[in-house]
Amino acid sequence: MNCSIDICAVFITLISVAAFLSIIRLIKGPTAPDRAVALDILTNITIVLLVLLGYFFQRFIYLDVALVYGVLAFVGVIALARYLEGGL
Amino acid sequence: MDLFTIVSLILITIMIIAAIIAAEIKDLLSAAIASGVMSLVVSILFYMLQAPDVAITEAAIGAALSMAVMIFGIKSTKRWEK
Amino acid sequence: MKRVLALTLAILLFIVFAMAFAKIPFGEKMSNYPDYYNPIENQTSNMSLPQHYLTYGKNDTGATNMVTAVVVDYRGFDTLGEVTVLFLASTGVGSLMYVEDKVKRKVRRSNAVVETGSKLLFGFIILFGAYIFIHGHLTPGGGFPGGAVIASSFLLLYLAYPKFHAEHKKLNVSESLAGLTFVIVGLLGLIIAGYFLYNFLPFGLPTYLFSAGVIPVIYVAIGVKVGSELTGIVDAMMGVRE
Amino acid sequence: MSDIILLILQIIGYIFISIGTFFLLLASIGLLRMPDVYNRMQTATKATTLGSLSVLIGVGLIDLWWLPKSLIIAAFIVLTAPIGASALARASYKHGVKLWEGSVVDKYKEEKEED
Repeated sequence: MNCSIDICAVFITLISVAAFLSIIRLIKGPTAPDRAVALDILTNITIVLLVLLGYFFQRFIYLDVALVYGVLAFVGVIALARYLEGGL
Repeated sequence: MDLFTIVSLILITIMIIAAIIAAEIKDLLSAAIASGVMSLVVSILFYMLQAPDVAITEAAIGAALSMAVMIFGIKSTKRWEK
Repeated sequence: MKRVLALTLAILLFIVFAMAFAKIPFGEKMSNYPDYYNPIENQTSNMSLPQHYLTYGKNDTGATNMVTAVVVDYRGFDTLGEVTVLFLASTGVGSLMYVEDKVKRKVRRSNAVVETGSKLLFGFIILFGAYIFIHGHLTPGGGFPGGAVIASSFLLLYLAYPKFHAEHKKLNVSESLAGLTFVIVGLLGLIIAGYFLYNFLPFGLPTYLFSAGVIPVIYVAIGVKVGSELTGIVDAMMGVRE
Repeated sequence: MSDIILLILQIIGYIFISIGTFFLLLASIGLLRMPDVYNRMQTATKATTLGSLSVLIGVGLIDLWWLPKSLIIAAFIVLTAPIGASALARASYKHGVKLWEGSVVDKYKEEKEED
């Protein structure tokens, strides 16, 4: 069991490197929609990180936090989109 | 230095970068997006510190409501900071 | 120059605060402190507060999630104050955003994908919020995140449909009923055992849904109250639309 | 016998997780390298949806007790990610973000001119 958790830590590190790569788009992004796309991708990466960290800690009930992001993440993106198209 | 420390260092770096963007940028909509990213990473850090109750509250507030409130504020004032 | 000065000052402040906070013994046994009298065990002990909660919490409250036990049972009166603060904030936003002559703004319709998707997902999101606050004593979460999730579902409908409006009367009624439930449960405890918010219902078995006495009842009340207050804030900030 | 089946399921789960990690890394590299908003949005939606779905299914296969809840999260990602992405793409078009100069087709504009 210990071995599998170590493999999990390697995956967690790789995914956090992916999060670091996508934060560069948040710095550079010429327009606001670019940054919104970076937020969208970071939300998905966050869900995956939360699930893998929950497996790393061996806590089943921690999955609820990932479920909150999975359910609610798109509401913020829709608010941004409605503001950008001038429909708020 | 184990992998867990490396992950926390990367996440803390991301959080600080997002906070600096939110404070410095002239486009207030981008500042709202950057503070949303900061709230995401703060939630992961609370989760790594074994505080899932705080993490779930941060997630529920920061995912939709706080960004919507900031956007309402931008809508009733101006988008660009002088 | 100014910016460099500010940055150095910030770094200095950070170092000072970090040195100060490094010396606080979070969660350690406070052996330097004198023993204190524990009224529940009827003896003196020098156990630190977190250790006391972790040792006696399950027997005292019956809740599996110790954070919930602290928030609703040990510090239940503070939670009543927090809910009142949220109510005051909601009232303040409502009175700030009030306009006498209701000018209706034209709002562009959203597209079909957003409309259909929000109609489909609205029920699921409300169900999930209810799950969070009903299972507050078993899993992470509780009244405040559950209420925020419910308010987010209403925010989704506000964003998708320009003509949607939550009815103020129903929001007020549900909010008042939830607050009333909280206070009545507290007063019943005062009548039965002499403490405000005394846990008078049977505890049941731990890790089951019907356990922990009055904690689920209070959390459902908090969830409904927070949800309707935050929905009221969203409604006030949206303004009058056509 | 059942131990062997569980071991095989675990190995399949690790393969799923590595596929998902690979796609998430690809998505973030694509977010950096793509030329305009619409191309970036394509990587942000498709690749990350595939990556997160396969990681969730992989975690569920490693520990079968986790499967129902991770499938629920996966179902919500499948339902919500396209809605947000399509709303964002349409909004950035209406906001006036230009297409990349190398793009060859703009169906939305053509349909508007036909109407």
